[in-house]
Amino acid sequence: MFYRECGVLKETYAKDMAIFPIPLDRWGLGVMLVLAFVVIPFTASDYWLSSIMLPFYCFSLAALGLNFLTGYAGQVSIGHAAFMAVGAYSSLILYGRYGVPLPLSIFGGGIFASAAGTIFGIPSLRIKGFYLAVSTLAAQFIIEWVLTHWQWVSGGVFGTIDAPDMYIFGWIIDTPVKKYYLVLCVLTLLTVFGKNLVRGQLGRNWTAIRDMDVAAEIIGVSLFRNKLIAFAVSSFYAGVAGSLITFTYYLAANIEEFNLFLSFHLLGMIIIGGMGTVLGSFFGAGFMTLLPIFINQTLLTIMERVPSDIRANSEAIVFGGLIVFFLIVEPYGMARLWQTIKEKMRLWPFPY
Amino acid sequence: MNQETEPLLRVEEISITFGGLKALNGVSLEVYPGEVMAIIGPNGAGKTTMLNVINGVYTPDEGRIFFEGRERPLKMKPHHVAAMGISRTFQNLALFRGMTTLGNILVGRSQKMHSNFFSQGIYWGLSEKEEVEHREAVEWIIDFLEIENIRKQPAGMLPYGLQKRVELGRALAAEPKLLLLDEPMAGMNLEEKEDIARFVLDANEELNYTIALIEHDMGVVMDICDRIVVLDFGNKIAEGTPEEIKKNPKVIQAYLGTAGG
Amino acid sequence: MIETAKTFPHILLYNAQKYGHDKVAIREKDYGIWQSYSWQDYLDQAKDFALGLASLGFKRGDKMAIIGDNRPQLYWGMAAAQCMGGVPVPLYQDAIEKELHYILDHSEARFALAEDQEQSDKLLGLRKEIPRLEYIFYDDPKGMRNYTEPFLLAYDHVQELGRKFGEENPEFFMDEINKGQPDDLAIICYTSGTTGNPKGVMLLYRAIIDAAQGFIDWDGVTENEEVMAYLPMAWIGDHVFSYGEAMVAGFTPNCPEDTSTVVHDMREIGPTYIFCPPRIWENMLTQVMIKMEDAAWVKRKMFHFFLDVANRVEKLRMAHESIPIGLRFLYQLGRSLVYAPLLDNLGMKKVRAAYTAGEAIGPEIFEFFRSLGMNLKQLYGMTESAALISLQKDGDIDSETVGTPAPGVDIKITEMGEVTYKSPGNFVGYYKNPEATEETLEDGYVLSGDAGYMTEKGHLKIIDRAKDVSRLTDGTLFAPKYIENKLKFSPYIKEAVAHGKDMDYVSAFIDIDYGAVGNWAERRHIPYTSYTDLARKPEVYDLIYDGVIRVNKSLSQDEKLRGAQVKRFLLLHKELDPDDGEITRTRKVRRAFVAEKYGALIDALYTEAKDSIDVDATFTYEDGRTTTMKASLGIRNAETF
Amino acid sequence: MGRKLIFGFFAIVLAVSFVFISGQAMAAEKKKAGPTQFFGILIYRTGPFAAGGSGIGSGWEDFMELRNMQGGVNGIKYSWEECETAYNTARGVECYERLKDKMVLVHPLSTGITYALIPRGTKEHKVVVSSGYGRADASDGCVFPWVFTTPTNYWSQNSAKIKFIGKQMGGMDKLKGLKIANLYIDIPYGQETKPMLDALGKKFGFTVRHFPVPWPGIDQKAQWLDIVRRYKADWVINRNWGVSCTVPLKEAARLGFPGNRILGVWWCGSEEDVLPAGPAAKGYYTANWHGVGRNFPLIQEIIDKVYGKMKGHISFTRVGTVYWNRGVYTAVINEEAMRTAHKKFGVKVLTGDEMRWGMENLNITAERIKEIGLEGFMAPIKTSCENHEGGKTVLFQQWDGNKWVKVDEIAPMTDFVWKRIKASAAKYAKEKGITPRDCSKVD
Amino acid sequence: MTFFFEVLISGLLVGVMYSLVAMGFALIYKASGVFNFAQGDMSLLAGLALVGFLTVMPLWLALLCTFAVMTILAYGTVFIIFRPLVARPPLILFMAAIGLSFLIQGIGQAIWGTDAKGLNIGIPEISFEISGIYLNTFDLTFGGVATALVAGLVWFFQKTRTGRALRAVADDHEAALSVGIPLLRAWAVTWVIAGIVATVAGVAWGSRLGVQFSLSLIALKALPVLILGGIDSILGAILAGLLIGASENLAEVFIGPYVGGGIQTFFPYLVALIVLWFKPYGMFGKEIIERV
Repeated sequence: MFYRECGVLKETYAKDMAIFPIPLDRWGLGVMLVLAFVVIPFTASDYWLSSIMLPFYCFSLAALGLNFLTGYAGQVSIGHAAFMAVGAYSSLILYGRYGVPLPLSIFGGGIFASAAGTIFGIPSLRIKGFYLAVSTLAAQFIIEWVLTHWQWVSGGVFGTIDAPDMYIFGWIIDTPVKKYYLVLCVLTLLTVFGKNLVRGQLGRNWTAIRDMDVAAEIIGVSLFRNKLIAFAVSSFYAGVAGSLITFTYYLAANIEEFNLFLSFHLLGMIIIGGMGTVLGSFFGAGFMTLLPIFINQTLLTIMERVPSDIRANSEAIVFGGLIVFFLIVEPYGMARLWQTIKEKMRLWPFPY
Repeated sequence: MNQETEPLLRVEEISITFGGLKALNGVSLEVYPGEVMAIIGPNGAGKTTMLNVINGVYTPDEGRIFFEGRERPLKMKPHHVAAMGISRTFQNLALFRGMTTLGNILVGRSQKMHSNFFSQGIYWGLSEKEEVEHREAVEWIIDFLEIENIRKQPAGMLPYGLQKRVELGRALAAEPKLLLLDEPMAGMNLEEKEDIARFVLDANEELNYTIALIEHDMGVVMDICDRIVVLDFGNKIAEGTPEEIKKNPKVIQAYLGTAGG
Repeated sequence: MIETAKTFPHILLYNAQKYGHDKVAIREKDYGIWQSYSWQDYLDQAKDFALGLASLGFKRGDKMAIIGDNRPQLYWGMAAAQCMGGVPVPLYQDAIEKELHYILDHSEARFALAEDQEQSDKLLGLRKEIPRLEYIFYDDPKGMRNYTEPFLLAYDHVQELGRKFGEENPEFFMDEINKGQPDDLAIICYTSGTTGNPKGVMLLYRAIIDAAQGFIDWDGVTENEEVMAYLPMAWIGDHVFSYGEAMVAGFTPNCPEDTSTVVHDMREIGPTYIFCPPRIWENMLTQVMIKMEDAAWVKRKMFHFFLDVANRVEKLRMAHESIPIGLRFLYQLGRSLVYAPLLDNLGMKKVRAAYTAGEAIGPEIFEFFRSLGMNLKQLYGMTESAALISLQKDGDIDSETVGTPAPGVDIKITEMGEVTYKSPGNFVGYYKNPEATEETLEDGYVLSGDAGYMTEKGHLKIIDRAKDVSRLTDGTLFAPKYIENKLKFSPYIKEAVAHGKDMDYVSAFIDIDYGAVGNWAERRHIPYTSYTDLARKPEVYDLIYDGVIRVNKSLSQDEKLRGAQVKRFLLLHKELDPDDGEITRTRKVRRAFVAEKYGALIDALYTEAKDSIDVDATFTYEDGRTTTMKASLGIRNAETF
Repeated sequence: MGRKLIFGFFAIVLAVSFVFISGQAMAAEKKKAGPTQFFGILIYRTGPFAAGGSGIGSGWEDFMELRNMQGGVNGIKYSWEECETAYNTARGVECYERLKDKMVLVHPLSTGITYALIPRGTKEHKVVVSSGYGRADASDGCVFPWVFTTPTNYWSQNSAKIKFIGKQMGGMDKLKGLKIANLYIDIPYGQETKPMLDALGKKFGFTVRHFPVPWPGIDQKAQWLDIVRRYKADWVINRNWGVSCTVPLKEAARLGFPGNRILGVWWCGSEEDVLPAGPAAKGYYTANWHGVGRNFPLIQEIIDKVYGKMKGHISFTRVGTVYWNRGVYTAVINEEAMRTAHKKFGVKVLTGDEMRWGMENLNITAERIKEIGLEGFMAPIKTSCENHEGGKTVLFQQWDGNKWVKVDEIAPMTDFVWKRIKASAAKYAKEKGITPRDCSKVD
Repeated sequence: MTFFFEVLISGLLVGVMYSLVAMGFALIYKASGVFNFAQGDMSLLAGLALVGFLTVMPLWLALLCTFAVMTILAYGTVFIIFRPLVARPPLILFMAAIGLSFLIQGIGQAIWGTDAKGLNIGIPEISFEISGIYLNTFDLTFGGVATALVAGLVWFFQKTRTGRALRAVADDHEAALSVGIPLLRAWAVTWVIAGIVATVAGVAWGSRLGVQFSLSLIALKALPVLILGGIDSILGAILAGLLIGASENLAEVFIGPYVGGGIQTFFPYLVALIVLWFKPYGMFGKEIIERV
């Protein structure tokens, strides 16, 4: 309805292959960026910034990473939270213990996670489908075990590393707004990077492996290389996400935050959001972050005093119900739903 | 074709067994540069198995494989085989359903794209240049196969005949030295078959591709192929020009035999 | 107006000098993107080809046939021929061999430029019979590898020759161009007349340039316009518009990738200036209606509601009456909800001026597009006038007339009611056909063959072909085209042929629109196997009946034509087809031919007792074979008012 | 068609949700704390540890309900809001952020959330009370001015445990040569006391071996075989959480290990932990810091006034259980801090700083305890600028097959523990760049 | 050495309990291709229901009612959730099962509460010693029950008409449809059977752990068993259960002390990974041959 594509012509392949070939989408993106970079930080309350936007962004990043692996390359991982943990611990150690500059520490957290991910990706070369999915649980448990048992990592009796105050070139990042910008900048950079990856040859190779791995290999796609890169990239994103959320939100690296349920949640995010789409990761993360808050709040509005066990149980019910509902109505997630709506808008008033 | 020249591909005495069943029994064959060669035979004759052996999907129990005069190890990763310059289409549709036509064909150029992971992530600059270069090549194939209007449609939604055509495009995109086509015309109507036959011939004559194909439609095979190898129950029973094959009693027997059963 | 402009080659030089590489001269969608060529490219391309032609012995005055879909190369070929003082002869790309044979033979073309293998094949087939055709050039080399004929040359190859020739004769090109004079012959356009063989209309540079300038001035056309070049190059409309005006104004014609992608490509281009015959508008409307049929209930209702609003607004606007505030609000709402997206989808959002030309357009169709807010106007023109006779002014629109005479055009109505005109774009005669020239050209005035009159406001109103207008036995005026156009407004009716001359009442043959009716039938689960089968379904008859009734109601509003309502009709068992000679390539009904061919059917229409008739229908396949089949056609009586 | 309907329905739900959520957000912003002292209750009524969260939260709420019926604390009424954390840190932080504008004191009720709230509370001046959980070294008020572990922490608890074992064995000298198995859930919480036990072992000459139980601890056969059949432990310290508290009792019984040689952490000492074990739990000891049962005047009052009016927050059967009582204890500490602060700052709705002062200057004497109606329920508490622990004793209780019975009250080895607390806190201060305040200069 | 056997036997007995859960997975996967992540939650639901019913009725009736609940659950699941999802990719079905697991948790706990409940159905827990090895009647009883259950299942699938029909469905959905076996009904029956298995597992584990949320976590213990044995193999589930039960306990006791203990969680996965590296479809899983 709002799309005006008349007169949008591409005279070069570069323009035709742009991320947003439609002007309205570019405008939409611009609006979103303005919203994210200007409007939200200046209007949202600290509560919204620090306890909704921060986790939302961090989980978006983690979900994006998982989406590369599961949504694009088709390798299901239910141990992804562990890679977040690796990122969290290693970046805190780098920054707190060795005084590595903050940006490098965060990046380093990603690199360590990436290394771990690559190692745990090796089974994918032989194992497929649910067998692989369950095998990735090994990553979850082994990493959890290593992080709790390796005294050197946690550095103390509490098994937990506190996040030091964050300084970038002597500039302290302490307020929610500053943290928000830090996370947002990393998120933006990595999202662009990731989008470029998936729309390029790597993304195509991944999709090819997902859709039909035997054919892909015969066509000339190296399964070994591409699958491992998928694991590496995916866990890099998870690692950076873990590091960011620890620095800005948890304020302490504690292995219990990165447990199995988080892995499931991440998987749930990309399924509800939409597998194989960058946008879907954001939708999914937003949905999963907001849903419990929303359910709690709604029930509170409806009834003055709701025992919180009923709230919590209804949350589980609604959550489970929504997953099922989504799968039935739109198995490809909110991103596909959005795509459909967008397509309808583009064709408006025509039905097709 | 000139039989004196060095064959592009030579497989010698290939045997492979699956669970006690000999799928190929000492089969040898050659593909000469510039020819269209067909492997025919009744169902279960081992034709696709032969292609899979050439591709590296299966490792034969014994035999030797020479490509461009050099022997390659029997056990070889399929994508390394692809890197040698052998491309392929599949009997049952094997398109990447989640991608567009364009994407599918671009995957075919996988072996030709070299920009590394970082420049791909940064995109603008090197990687974009490469993408554009390959897009041009792919557009040429799209034009060649006359699939302009489905360029940006998801491959999984295309009608069967077009999917086959896209698959051919994907194989062509690799600019292979040897193109293997596994039943490119299976399940098509006459018109579609004619189209594909035309593309195969064009690819051979205009683009100078060497082609080995498996096909059931005898009419088409006789029309477009220079040479035919006939397999039956894992054995090679005949080889020669279409004329020779038509008259070969063994072939007639094999076909009549299966036709009856 | 460009002072130095004498011929198109001069203009081309001027444009290349003025814009160089800064402005796109022509675009073509190829390999998935819009390949753009600047004016300098345009010139270079034309130059190389022109010199190539010269090296092959192209002489001034030589004719070069051009055949194919709209391609920059073909336009360049046209320019190249003109540079060398030759005359391009564009041919309809879907013309069959018989027609081509005639034109090629008649035009004495020594050279021919074909788009691709398909067109080359046609020419090659004809060359055996027309040895005068020396060289055939082709643009797209695909599938041509096995053609070894020495006289068959690739476009690129000719350019190669040209570049070599140019190096050897550096001055040659400019010299040849400068030899060109405004009074030289620019082009010969063959009109597919409704009777007899095509006639070659000879147009001078002066005529086309003046006509183009006339259009440009009329609408304030600038160099920034985008137009779609997708109508046959042999049609004068395309020539004046995509070649003539594009050169003079310096704007950009755009060639679609393929005929199957025109709609899509049109949306991408978003033309600002459009010129096409009514059938295109009709098709578009039909497509809109069909698609909307499939829309969800709410959306469909909303769509029709707002269309109705737009229609009311447009009626008021045309009558120069003020629009009530409520309606104005609704119209604005409709604009954002329906009209703008609709136009955007059709690729018409950026249109500043659009023309319907070549034939009369149904007022409903015309008003539909205008009501959406598109500046659609009517134009009356002919090949003989380089399309320029009369056209509508912004703000002075009437769906029944074709506007006021263009500047410099003088229109006279003969006593017989026939429209004659004298236009700057007037032709100089039919090629090798002085008799016809004499018949048509009288004192510098061209006899249009159309019946019409000037309204009080000074608008020209065309009723019908002069020779077709007649009276019923009771003396009622019978203008078949007028009725047919009204019938064709129904999305389900593709063609109609009305009969009534010297008869008691009006009756009609109707061709259903296979796509639209087929779609309609599918949605109602009515099975059918073929056009013929579909056209015989009683349900389809009912559907068409409604359309006929609507026309009758509308005719009953008109004092003069009230008596000429359609009383009986039948649905033809086949589509009228240019291949069968029933209509022209520009889809004009060859009335006499039809009347003769389907005499039995007409008789049946006037035998009131009959409600069906058996026919032995013969028709021609694409490959030239013919077949005969038997069909029983129903005849319906329609209610009159 | 069905699909379209569902789509439509979905669109409507989505739209309504949006309206709701934005409305909520706005409403949440607008709701100003009335003239009441607000408490945000970070609760977990679901998940593996639901028993703990629901019990504590409800006990706390019941107490506040009672006070409100009586007219509040010096006339200031309570108000509160529950926020479900599901024992998940991210959600716990969200709860804190949501409620922090209204509250001045928070009980994170989870170690992970405690870690996340310590820096936040310190910065935003909210009192963080982690009673019997969280960082043990946070008892050092010099380094952690905003954190309180009142009444006691894990390290104190463990030193008391060793004393308890010694007492049971008939004297601290009997500890020598004793084999103690430390069975712990293999997460940071479980590992925290390992060095403390090792140090105590060195000091008193007993051996300690650590037996980690991987989360979630539903299967401990291997550990128990090892403990009983190979290591042949004399005592087992059960440092688990949730379901993994119960399993050891069954496993012990199965292998014939006596229940009264198992000593649990206070988070393994609730009815919910032992009931599923049935008779196997009989004789099992655990630590605690408050009394059990309903036999206290205050609790009777709650039963009469709150449950009598059907205003209770949990099923009546759980009133008087360990976790519920722990909730009452929590509430009492809060209230005493309020009363203390009221004395200094006047009766009013307290700010974070005032509340902190109240917490830091708690002095709940035995007389005061009696006054409250909790004689025998809790030990006296006195906090100070430096000592944010405040408690003097650890209670021990035993399961008699039907109910918990308080069996002992033992003072922890204060010096031994505080030496370590100081050292650990100093390390923390160094890492975080905190300059510990000088408590001698604080009034 | 006695100690080794003691650990081994105790490990095997635990393994039987793992098998019970893994069998439920295998049954459903084989029949419907659903990787039923909610298997653990089904056990939880069964446990919750049983405890709930036991407060008001005798054991036999409570058991019957529990089975009724499981049957309703099975039919509800198949006809509400999985009917619209027939022929969707396995990953989607897997996610639906995750959704189902949340649903069951929420509904079960909403009805019967979240607090831990003891479950005692009167199976004696008497420990005794045979040649230095401690055994327990409870463990043995469930070892026996599990064996009986397996035998019963084998009999059901081999001998009864319904069982054979189910096997037909499992082998080839389309073929089964073409001979007139209603797919969804067959699925539902399988889910009922899996529900019964889940109930047995729920009772076995619930008696040990108490009935509460953590009961659903037994699924985690079953997962390595499942992939080791082969997702679609009941026999595999049993053997792998024994193997994993024994090896993880032995590993914890004999390797654990050297590396810091607590390796029980991931050791089974390591075992499974190593085996899978050589047999990518588990010990008894159906190999999927990808044809090109």
